[in-house]
Parts: sequence; structure tokens; C-alpha cells
Amino acid sequence: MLDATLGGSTPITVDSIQSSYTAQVKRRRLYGGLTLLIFVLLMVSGFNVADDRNAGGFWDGLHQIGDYPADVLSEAWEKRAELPGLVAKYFPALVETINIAAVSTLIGALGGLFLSLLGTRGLAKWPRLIPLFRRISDIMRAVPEIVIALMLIFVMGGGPVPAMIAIAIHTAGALGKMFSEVAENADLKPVEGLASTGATWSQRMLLGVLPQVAPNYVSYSLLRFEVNIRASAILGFVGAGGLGYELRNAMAWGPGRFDEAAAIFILLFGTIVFFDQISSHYRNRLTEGQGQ
Amino acid sequence: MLHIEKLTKRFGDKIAVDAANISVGQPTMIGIIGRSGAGKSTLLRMLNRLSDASEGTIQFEGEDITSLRGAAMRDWQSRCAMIFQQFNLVPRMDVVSNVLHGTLNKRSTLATMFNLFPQSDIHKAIEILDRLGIAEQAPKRAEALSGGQQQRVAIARALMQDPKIILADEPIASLDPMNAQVVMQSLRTIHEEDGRMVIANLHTLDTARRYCDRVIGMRDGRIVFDGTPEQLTTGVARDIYGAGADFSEAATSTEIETLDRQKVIA
Amino acid sequence: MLHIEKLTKRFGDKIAVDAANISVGQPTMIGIIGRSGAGKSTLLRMLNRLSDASEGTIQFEGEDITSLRGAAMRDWQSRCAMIFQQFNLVPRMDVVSNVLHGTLNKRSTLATMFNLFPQSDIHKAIEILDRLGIAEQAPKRAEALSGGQQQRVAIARALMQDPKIILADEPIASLDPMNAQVVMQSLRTIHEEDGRMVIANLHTLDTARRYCDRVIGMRDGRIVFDGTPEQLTTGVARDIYGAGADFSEAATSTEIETLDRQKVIA
Amino acid sequence: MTTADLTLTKEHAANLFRRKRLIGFSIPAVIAVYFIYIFFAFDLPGLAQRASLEKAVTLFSDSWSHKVHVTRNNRTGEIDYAVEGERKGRYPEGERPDWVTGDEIITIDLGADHIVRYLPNNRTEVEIPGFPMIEVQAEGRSLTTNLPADLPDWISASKRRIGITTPEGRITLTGARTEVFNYFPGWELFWFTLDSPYHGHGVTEILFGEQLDPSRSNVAGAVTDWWNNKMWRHRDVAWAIGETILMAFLGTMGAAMLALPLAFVAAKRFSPIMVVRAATRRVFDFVRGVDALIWTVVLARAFGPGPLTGALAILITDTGTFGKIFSEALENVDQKQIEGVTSTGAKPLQRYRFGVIPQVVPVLLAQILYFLESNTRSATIIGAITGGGIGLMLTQAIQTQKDWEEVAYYIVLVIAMVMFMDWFSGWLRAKLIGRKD
Amino acid sequence: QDISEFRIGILGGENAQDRMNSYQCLADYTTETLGVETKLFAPADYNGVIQGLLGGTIDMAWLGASAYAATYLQDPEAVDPVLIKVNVDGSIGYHSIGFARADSGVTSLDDMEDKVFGFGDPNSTSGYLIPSIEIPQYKDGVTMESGEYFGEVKFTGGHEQTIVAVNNGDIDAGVTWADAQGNWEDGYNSGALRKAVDAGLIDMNELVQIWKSNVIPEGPIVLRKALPADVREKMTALVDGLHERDEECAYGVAAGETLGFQPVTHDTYVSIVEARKAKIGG
Ligand SMILES: Nc1ncnc2c1ncn2[C@@H]1O[C@H](COP(=O)(O)OP(=O)(O)OP(=O)(O)O)[C@@H](O)[C@H]1O
Ligand SMILES: Nc1ncnc2c1ncn2[C@@H]1O[C@H](COP(=O)(O)OP(=O)(O)OP(=O)(O)O)[C@@H](O)[C@H]1O
Ligand SMILES: [Mg+2]
Ligand SMILES: [Mg+2]
Repeated sequence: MLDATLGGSTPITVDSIQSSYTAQVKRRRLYGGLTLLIFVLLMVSGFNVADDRNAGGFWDGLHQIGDYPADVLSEAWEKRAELPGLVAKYFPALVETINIAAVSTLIGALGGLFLSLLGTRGLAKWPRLIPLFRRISDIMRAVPEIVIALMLIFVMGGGPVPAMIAIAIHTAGALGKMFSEVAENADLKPVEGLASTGATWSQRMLLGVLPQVAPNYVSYSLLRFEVNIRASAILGFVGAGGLGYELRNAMAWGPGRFDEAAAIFILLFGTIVFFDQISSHYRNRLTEGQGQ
Repeated sequence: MLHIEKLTKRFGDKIAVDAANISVGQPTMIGIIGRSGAGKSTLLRMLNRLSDASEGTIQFEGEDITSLRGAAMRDWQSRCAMIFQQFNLVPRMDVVSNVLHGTLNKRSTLATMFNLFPQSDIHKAIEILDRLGIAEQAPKRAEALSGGQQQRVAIARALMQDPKIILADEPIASLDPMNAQVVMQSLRTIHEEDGRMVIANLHTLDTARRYCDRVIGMRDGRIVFDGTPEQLTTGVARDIYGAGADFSEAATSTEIETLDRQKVIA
Repeated sequence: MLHIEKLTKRFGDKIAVDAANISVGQPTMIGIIGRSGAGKSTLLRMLNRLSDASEGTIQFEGEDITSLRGAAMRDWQSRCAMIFQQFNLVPRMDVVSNVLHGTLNKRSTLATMFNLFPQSDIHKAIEILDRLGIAEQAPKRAEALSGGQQQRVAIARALMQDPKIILADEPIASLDPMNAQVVMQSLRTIHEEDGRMVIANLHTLDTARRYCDRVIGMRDGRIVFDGTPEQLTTGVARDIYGAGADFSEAATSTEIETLDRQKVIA
Repeated sequence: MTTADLTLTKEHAANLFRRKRLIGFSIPAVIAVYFIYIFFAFDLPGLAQRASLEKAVTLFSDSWSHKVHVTRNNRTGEIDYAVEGERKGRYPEGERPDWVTGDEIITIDLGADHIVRYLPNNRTEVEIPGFPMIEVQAEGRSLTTNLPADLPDWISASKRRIGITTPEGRITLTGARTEVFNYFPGWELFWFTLDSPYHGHGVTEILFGEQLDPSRSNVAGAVTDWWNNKMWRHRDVAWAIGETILMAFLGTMGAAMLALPLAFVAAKRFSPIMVVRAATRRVFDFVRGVDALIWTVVLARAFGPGPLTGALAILITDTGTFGKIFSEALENVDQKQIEGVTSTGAKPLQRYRFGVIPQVVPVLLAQILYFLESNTRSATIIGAITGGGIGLMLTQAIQTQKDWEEVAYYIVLVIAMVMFMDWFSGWLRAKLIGRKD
Repeated sequence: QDISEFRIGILGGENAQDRMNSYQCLADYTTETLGVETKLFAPADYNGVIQGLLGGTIDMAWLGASAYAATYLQDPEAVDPVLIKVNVDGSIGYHSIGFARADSGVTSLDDMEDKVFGFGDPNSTSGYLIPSIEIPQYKDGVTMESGEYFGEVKFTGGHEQTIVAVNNGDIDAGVTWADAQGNWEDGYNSGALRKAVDAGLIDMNELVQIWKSNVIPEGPIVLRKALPADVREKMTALVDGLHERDEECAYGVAAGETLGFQPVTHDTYVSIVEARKAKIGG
């Protein structure tokens, strides 16, 4: 477009542009309106269905929302003197929860690493099996941890190991996907350079790809570690040991043990927030120098 | 009609614009030149009230611009359009919508929230685009256009405001020579046909000489030159740019351009 | 020693290299020229077994290269070093490590993982770097080096392989003239002093003429010229580059360079 | 380079490699040490001893097979035929599987020449190839048999109970009951229960064959019977999946709508007052840190069990997460566009609408849709706790210990559901973000 | 005042097998009787139902004795026990059974010193409350604190998990519930052991009983006190007459053969409430 005419072209063109644009605007408004309408309908009817299928109604229950925390907090406040002792008592359970998260993140990251390298075009050792590895990681990602954990608890009994395996499997799938997005953008030139010297696949990955992707991989793994601490606490609820298990018992006992529930809650909450902050700090540092 | 008096802008210790005095009696096309950091952008931003002056006054047709607040200030902004080096369009919205942003000040907040603009405005926007020769681009997203086209969209948005003054902050610094010429020509035509005042920061002397009625030179926040293009000799330019005897116009103009480019990338 | 027969490479319908025959009896420095897309890179990549041939055979000292698989293929690659236009180093690793990558074929993955390179190899790497005049850069990261230095690191890596053949795919296309000369000179010296065969894709006729004992011209996948630099007249070059009568050597060489640059950017 | 310099360089390089080796070794070493600690902390040796592969195999084979019980009540002499031994799977009066024959003497053919005979007077004969015929007489609480003292490990026998496990089927005998379990591959009754007239008929038969139930057309009848299948409860399962997705949808979208305005309050760019900003951020941190699970428990008192409680729990947690992500996105907006809009004299809300929203919408939308998928998984877990959706059905199926084929079925459904949501959100993302404002 | 819907909570584990499905007939009758929509809810654990009753979001439920006590302790005004299940032999109770692997050499609590003992759910009567009170009475020195008499005391989460854990050897002994009628080798007539036997998960030859509690009263069917009186009456009558009206339905609701339900009051559970209070506090 280099014609610098300011005098205007023929009015017919302008007219037709005006009318076609107006039509386009109308159409867009219509679609936009429809989308909005569908969304609002979905939200409203969805809310109504959920409200209807819930034991208590939303509006009936709203004023009671503070009852349970109030019960717990008032009892915990009464017995506040015992809180430090209880925190100490449950500290080993906390360590177990963190251990579950850490081990499963480590194992999952290793699994994700292989899944991503084997499932990325240009890097895969067996290019024809790429779809296979992608499906594997999709499936591993899709399985909620609780499913595997429950089954393993069944076979091996309760404890940290089922949770660890369950979380590791899910982590491997989830990281496999995130990792392979990073790996797809990796520069293949070094890999080719290494290939030309007769390096094996593992050497090419180790020297050609890993140094490039490591900061992102570590950053994603840290993020996953955060998520896994929660997951490991949740799995405790279904018998997989750690803090979640203690919390569930304390809550199930009800009044009389609410102080324990409060103590465990403080530990859990503190841990989650602590690792959240630490990991986001390090993640920022890792990805910082990548802008250029 | 426009009187700027002792206009000063301080950023902490740094004085970006230092007691600038400008007086313009009638719609003129004014070019402001000066090297990077001279305070050109700052001056224009104070005029548009994108930033507040530290001291001094701006008077436009007897009205004190510097003291305007709230709705009155926004009303002034709608009368004083601004064009930016980086176009500052909304890249994900289509061209007409971008042009229509020029009417935001006049429209109710509620209607605009849903992107509802009157039919007449839409037609006017397309006419303006046509005047600038880019009517066919009307339904495209702004980001899909070339730099020169985007700058013309920005000019269209400015025209949509139906402003008394158009400020242009290095409007052609990001454009190739061909597009730069089209954009400058458009601004000149608007000035001549509509009788609007145009104040443009420019980074090349030849552009200023070619399109402007009056050239203002700034150096370190001060106005060091104010005169006709003819008065702008190489010696004066050397002064403005603070260059030595080895100053050659062509070299300087590219040098400044390079600096700008770097700023954009960083 | 090297016999290429009816070597062909197809990408879908496209024939990138079309029944190429080359026969080399003794270590020679060969330059391959041809315009962009002629199939030069593809030919070299097949030689190094970075990609598989669609048809035809490569024989080196009686051994059939095309049919090698797995470890035997990697062993061949270790004897046949390759240098790339974009250097293809590991940018985040230091120079010595990059040079040591030339010995990867001899090391296990585990040893690589723990950086278990023998002391003697490390010393040898430094000596090679010294021979190429960049020993001071040894501890720096590869990405911190200039293009010419990086290409010399790539040559050092190739030498570290102690290869029979060195393939170089436009080794100087990304370099400025000064560095280009240093790199070509290094390759020539290696050829002469060590008696290694060197096959280099080149995009400028004068380089090929100046450094090579034998020049092969490719056009649209076919070998259309094979002879001494002296036989490479302007008429022949015009043929190779498929240019009209307005062909001038200098122009062609820059033109091709421009094309290459564009490919790199895209 | 001089020889001395070169030696020095070599020395430096060797040092460099020594350092790299140290790092190269120490990282794996630290991890290895940690794993060893975990190995003992999690008592893996003990676990390896305890975990029974056999049980895993049983569960696994049960998940793709079903068994039919033939039970003789030794008190009354009645014989029951039931799939999985459940009431709902009972053969209607007068019907029995075709591998059971005889009236006085009931012969049960387990296949591969494994035969069990229920004889009168609570006597039982078991024929297993390569093993002498086993005869058992039940009397009161005890059993008398001809079993030798030295038993193979597939027979477990005491005075009161005998269990025989063969690849063809399982037989247990006690004073009170004699039971044979015959295993078959496949999910029997998945389509129709035994009381449905369509049981045992193929698709073509139902579609094109003669009318099986005089009162209903084949297709309608078959669909109704399948949909209301009492054993597999397809209707409940469909509802449960719908409920799970509903929880995820309501929670995610509700959270997004709540978080957007709050994110403006928490973003440095748009919220000048430090205290307000910090307070909002702490609120985000808090609701996120508490975790959906605990919100579920807290909310259960107010709202009772059900999908709404689950949805609200997701909503609350994700408001925190979205708030954080959104406010980060808002801080990274491009100032140029806002300035462009501002310079025309636009009012503050208009500035947000045109200067900010078009920029952040793609980022936010991508995040929201990503969370929609991950929340489907969370909703499964939350459902298991707050009582709703496929999560509850799954955990219950696992905990009640039987019907591993149902467990397998639910797992397949859950995975399919999550993968569907993954695909769907990706599709929607591509559709929406590729579009203009 | 009127009610707009009636919500029945169903407990997992101890007494309910097929849950929602078996209760559907009761829900239908309820709708018929009260003329309002009836909904069934099956939270994952005891606590869910307890919270529902306390919060007024569940109107009726069949609780375990201990869960009732927990509800009572948190709010005595929340619910009333109205009916109790009658077993085929006319009794209204069951037992907590301690058991171990036969090959572990454990035959009684005497052998359990320094070994691992497992409970089920903390809200379970037979899986926790009663054994935790009665086992220490077995002899001097037995307590329920980890590391005192037993080497470790664990919660497995539920009856089913306890059985699996014992069978696997994860724990040396555990407690679960059974009617203690019929024969051990069948896993008794009903109870968690029987279900595991039927599922083919355990072989009773491999397990031995090491302890048995006194009779534990069945849990009550409770109604929320805040319900209108006529609703409460109608519902009590409906469930009371269920056995006569529809035996199949009663079988499903009571999870097995019964003689139906009979009225019950808070008095039956006073001792359980006391026990729970003593044990857990609150
Ligand atoms: N927001 C700000 N905060 C602090 N200093 C500022 C700010 N904006 C501008 N300055 C400083 O004020 C001085 C004048 O800047 P201004 O942008 O007006 O120069 P300019 O003449 O437009 O230069 P350029 O050609 O680079 O755009 C510069 O030294 C700049 O660093
Ligand atoms: N991986 C590939 N897939 C499809 N076509 C390819 C591939 N690699 C090369 N080609 C095609 O084969 C032909 C020869 O390419 P080649 O890279 O060998 O040319 P070249 O002579 O090296 O050119 P240049 O100077 O641009 O590097 C070209 O037409 C190219 O488009
Ligand atoms: Mg500027
Ligand atoms: Mg090439």
C-alpha cells in the first residue's frame, strides 16, 4: 500500500466497505451475544443443577459457612497452649508428606524426561514410536493420582509408597507434556553436530539437548513439586500416610480433637505456602536470564 | 492560540524539559528536533496531559491546560490527538475498532464496554480510512498490517477525535523511507486541508525541513532553536545535536535512527 | 579411496541429489559449488550418514558406507568429521568440552555423563586448539566466541575425531571475509599437513578456485562439472549457476550469500 | 602460544574438568543418598516382602472377567445361580447356566475336564484331571474328605473349610455352604441384566430381528434396559460423570469471574495502594494454600454433600490461583496500547476495556481452559470426599472390594473423561484465541 | 412449617453395601408418603453424614452407634434416634472381632505385645470405639497408645482396608465387624469378613479370631429434630413398616436379612456416648 492519495477513491467502494463491515460487526455481535448467552445459560443452569443435587442449598447454607471453622478455631484457641506440642508431634508426618512429594517429583521428572525426549519430533530415538510415547504420557497424565493410590493401597496396604507411585506416574505424564513443549523449541544444531561425530542417542540428548532445556525443566519440576505436596497431602486422606492421613483422622474424630486438626492444618498450610514461595523464587531466577 | 510558558518536567534530579517557552498564533505544522534524550517526547506528553508538568503552564485558546483534571482533562485529550512512534494501537482489534477508539471520550462507558459504537461513527471511521488510502484494510486486525499502514490507522484514530491539535511523537521512526514519506505527506495534507495544528517530533533534519512551517530544536531539555526551516543551517543543526566539526547531516540522521532501533528492541 | 555411485536422495517427489558419481583416489581437497538448493548439503549429509541415501552406494576404502547400521555407522561418522555453516556447537558448554565431543564415539554414555575424558584427550584438545590459534579461549563458553572462533572450535572438534575425511558444509558462509580466510586456510593446512581428505561446500567461486585441488559443480541435484579449478571458466560457472549472460562472478557470489542469509533468518 | 603457556592452559583445562566431574558426581550422589534414605524411611524392603503379586494378579484378572457362583445352601439344599453372587445378578427362577446339568445330581462343568458334582445329602465330588477324585461330605459345621494329608498348594483344607483354586474355577466348601465360582472373560451383564428379555441377543438381532418384548419396540426397550441396567447402572454413571464435569466447569468459570476484578486490585499497575494490593495477594495465597480438599470439608457443614460443595471448593481455591496468575499477566501488559487509548481522552474503565482486556484475554483464556482440564481431575478426587460424581463411585467400588470389573470400568471412564476434557479445552482454546476480540 | 424436599444420607462401610441403589425404593416410598422430592446422598465417610446432619442438610440417616454419639456430642439437639435394625435371631447388636493371620502365631491379645494393631475408621463403633475401650480391659498393661503395649496402633481407614492389611501382613492384627453368628470359616453370616470371603480376597483358613467384643448395639436410624413432627412420624412409620410392606426393599435398606426395625431411644446409646466422650473428648 503505497498510494498516498488523500483525495479519496470512488464512493462506491467506500459504501461497499461500510456495508460489509457493518454486516461483519452485526455478525460478530450476534456470535458474541450467542456465545455469552450460551455461557450464561450453562453457568445458571449448571449452578441450578448442582444446587439441586446438593444436599443443602447454596442460599440456605451461605450463612453457615463459618460454623465449622468457628468450631475448630474456638477449640483450638481454648487449647492454644498445647498447639506447639501438637505441631511437634505431627512434624514427622509432615516430613513424610514432603518426602512423598519430593521422591515422586524426582521419579516423575526422570520419567517425564524420557517421555519427552522419546516423544518429541527431531529428538526421538524411534521416530515411529512418537505417537505411542505421547499417548502414554497423555494417559499417565489423565489418571488422577487417587485412582492409582487406592488400587495400590489395596494391594500393598496403606503407607507412603502407594502415594509415591501414584503421584510419580501422574507427574511423569504431566511433566512429559510440559517438557516436550520445551524440547520442541530446542535448537537442533548442536544435536546434529554431535550426531556427525558418531555420538549415540543418549550422548546427543545428554550433551546436545539437556543443557538447553535444563533451566526450564528444573523450573517446571519445581512447580510440580509444589503441586505434589498438595497431592501427597490429599492422598493421605484416603490412607496413604503423611499429614493428610493425620488430618483426616483428627477431623473425623470431631470435637475434642479439633486442636489436633488445627495444629495439622497449620503445619500443612505453612508448608504449602513455604514451598510455594521458595519455588516461585527459584523459578523466577531460573527463567530470568532467558529473555535474550 | 497555543502558549507554553516555562514548562518544566523533572524526573527526580533529572530535568527532562527545562522552562520551555513556545507561542503559536495560528494552526502551524511544527517539527521538533533534537537528539535522543533531549526532551521531545516529554514535551509532547505534557501537552497531551499523558504526564503532568512539574512547573509552567500550557494555554490553548485561553484555557489553562495544565490545571485541568478528570473529565475536563480527558476532554482536552480528545481535542488534542497523539500519534506514537510505535503506533500504540490495540493489535488484536480490527482497524475500524481502533479508529473508533478516537470517539471513546464522547461515548458512554456502558455502551463502549460492549464494543457498541453508533453506525454513523463506523461510517465516518471508514471514510477517514479511505481518505488515508487504507479503507480495504478496515476489517483486518491491526497487527496484520504493515508498519506504514498501522501508522495511518493511528492517524485515522487521531482524525476520528476531530482534534484541534495533532501531536506526533517520531511518527516515522519505525518506518521505512517509502512509508515514512506517505505518513508525513498525510500529516501535511491534514494540516493543510483541515487547518489543524500539527506538532511532530522528528529525528531527521531533512524531514523537518521538507514538511514543517516551523522547526524547534531541543537540547538537554531546553529549546535552543525556534525558526523557519530556512534558518536551520548545518551550523545550527550541529549545535542542536551537540556534534563536532565532523558532523554530516546524513550520518547523524542514521545514527539517531540506530539509537532508536536499539531502544525498541531492548 | 572414496567411490560414490549413483547416489540419489529423494524427499517425496523432489529429487535433491540425482545419481551422483564421484570417485576420489587419494586425499584431495574438493570444493563443491552450486546455487542454493542444488543438493550440496544433502550430498554431504549422506556422506556423513546424517541422512540415508535413497539409492546408490558410497564406498570408502572398500567398505560400503551406505549399508552401515548402528554402532558401525557411528564408527564411520567418527572417521568422517563434519563442519557446519552454523558451527553446530553446544553453545552453553565450554570450548574444550565441545572439542572433546569429537571423542564421543569412543566413550560410553556413562563416562560422558560424568565428564570422564582422559587427561591425554584433554591435553590433545588444547594442542589442537593451539594449532588453530584459539587455545586462550579454551575455558570460555562456546556461545561467548565470535563466529570465526566458533568455526575453528568446530574444526578442532573435527580434528579431535582424527578423521580420514573432513566434510564442511559452507563453513565460511556465516563469517566475515577476514574470518573466512582464516578458516579456509586452516582447512587447507589440515589437508596438506595431515593428509586428510577435505570436501567443502562453498558458495563463492573464488574460494573454491583458491583453496581446492578439484571442484565439483552441482545443479538441480546433478553433478554438472567435475574438474580442476583451472577448468572452471566463467562460462562453466554460468552453466552451474544457471545464470544468463549478465552473470558476473562477484554478483553471483553475493547473491547466493543473500539467499543463504534469508534462509538462516527464516 | 609458547610451550609454557600451553602447559598452563592444559593445567587449567584439567582443573576445569576435575571441577565438572565433581559436580557431575555429586548431584547424582546426593539424589542417590536421598533415595537410600527414602528406601528405608518408607520401609521398602518390608513392603516388598508384604506386597503380594498374587493379589494384584487376582485383581487384574477379575477386572476383565466375571464369575458365576453356583451356591448350595447345605441347610436348605437350595441351589442359587448368580453372576458375581449378587442378588441383582441372580438367574431367574427355573433358569440356570448351560454348563450346569442334572436334577438329582447337579453336574457343574468348569471346562478342561474339571467337574464338580453336588450330590444329595450335602455330598460333593470334585474331579480334577491328574488328581484323585475329591469327595467331601458336609455335616453340621465340619467336613469329612478323602483328601490326603499332603496337599498341593492349590488346595487349602481344614476340618471346617476347604478351598480349591484351579485355573478353571474356584470351589469352597464349608459346613454351611458349598460354592463353585466359574470364571469367564468379559463384562457379563454389561449390556443387559438377566431379567431383561434382550440378554444374550446380539446387536443385529436387536436391531433387525423379531420383537423380543411384545410391549416395546426392540430398540427402545433395549436402550431403556441398558440405560437402567441394575448391575452396571449406566444412568447413574452418566450422571456421575456429568456431575464431575459440572463441578469442574462451575468451579473454574466461577473462580475466573471472581478472580478477574480481584486481580486488578492485586496488580501493581492498576492498584496504587500498597496495603490493598498486599492484602489481596495474601488472600490469594491463603485460599490457595488451604487447598480444595480442606475447603470441601469446611463447606460440607454449610452445604452438605453434593456437587455444589465440590464446585465451591474448586471455586475458592482457584480464585486464589487465578488471582495470582491473572495479576501477573496484568503486570506484564504492554503499556503502549493503554497509552494509545488514554491519549484519546478515554475514561478509566474504557482504558481497561480497550487497553488491557484485549491483551490479557488470550492469556487468561488459555489459563482458564488449562485449569478446566486439570480441575476435572481434582473434581474426581473431591467427589470422592464430598460425595458426588464418578470419583465417589470409583472409591466406593474399590473400597467395597468386589467387582473389580466395575473399578476397571470406572477407571477407563475417568481417563476417557479427563482426556476428553483435555482435548476439548485444547480445541476451545484454539477456537477462541484464534479469534478477534 | 413445610419441607420442600427430604434428604436421606447413606453411610458407607459398616452397614451399607449397595447404597444408593438399595435405597432407591425407600426414596420412592418417601416421596409417596411425604409428597416432596426425596434425595439420596452418600458421602464418602462418616464425617460427611455427621456434618450433613449437624448442618441441617441431611434429614435422615442410618448412623453407626459411634457416629451417632459423635453427632450427639457436637449438638445434642441435632438428631433423634428413632429405629434400630432387628437381626434374624431377634437381637439388635453385633460384635467387633479381632483377628490375625493364622500363620503369624498370634492367637490371642497376649501374643500381640509389641506388634502392630490396626483400627478402621475413627468414627466406626466396631472398628475403633468399642475395641479401643474394651481391649485395654483385657488385662493390665494393655493400652491403645502406640508403643506402650502394642508396638504400633494404626488406622487403616475402614473395615475393608483392615482386612486386607491383616491378610497382607502389613499389620499383625486388626478389628472389624461381624454378626458373630454362623461359622468363622464362612466369615460368619454377615459382616466385613463375609464380604471379603465372598469376593475371594481372603481364605478364612488363613485367619484366626483373637478377640471378640461384647454386643454392640446397631446404629440407629436418626431423624433431624428440626423436622416437622408429622414428617418425623410419617417417616418413622414408613421405615418401621418397611419389612412388612416390601421385604425386598427392607433387605436392601438393612443390607441383609432382618426382622425389620424396632423403635429405639437415646437411652440405648448412653453408654456409647459416654464411651466416646471418655475416649475422644468433646
Ligand atoms: N518516566 C521517566 N522517568 C525518568 N526519566 C525519564 C522518564 N521519561 C523520560 N525520562 C528522561 O527524560 C529525558 C528526556 O526524555 P525524552 O523521552 O523526552 O527524550 P526524547 O527527546 O524524546 O528522546 P528520544 O529521541 O530517545 O525519544 C531523558 O533523559 C529520559 O531519560
Ligand atoms: N529435509 C528435507 N525435506 C524435504 N526437502 C529437502 C530437505 N532437505 C533438503 N531438501 C530439498 O532438497 C534440495 C537440495 O537441498 P540442499 O540443502 O542439499 O541444497 P544446497 O545445495 O545445500 O543449498 P543451500 O546452498 O541453500 O544450502 C532443495 O530443493 C531442498 O528444498
Ligand atoms: Mg522520544
Ligand atoms: Mg546447504
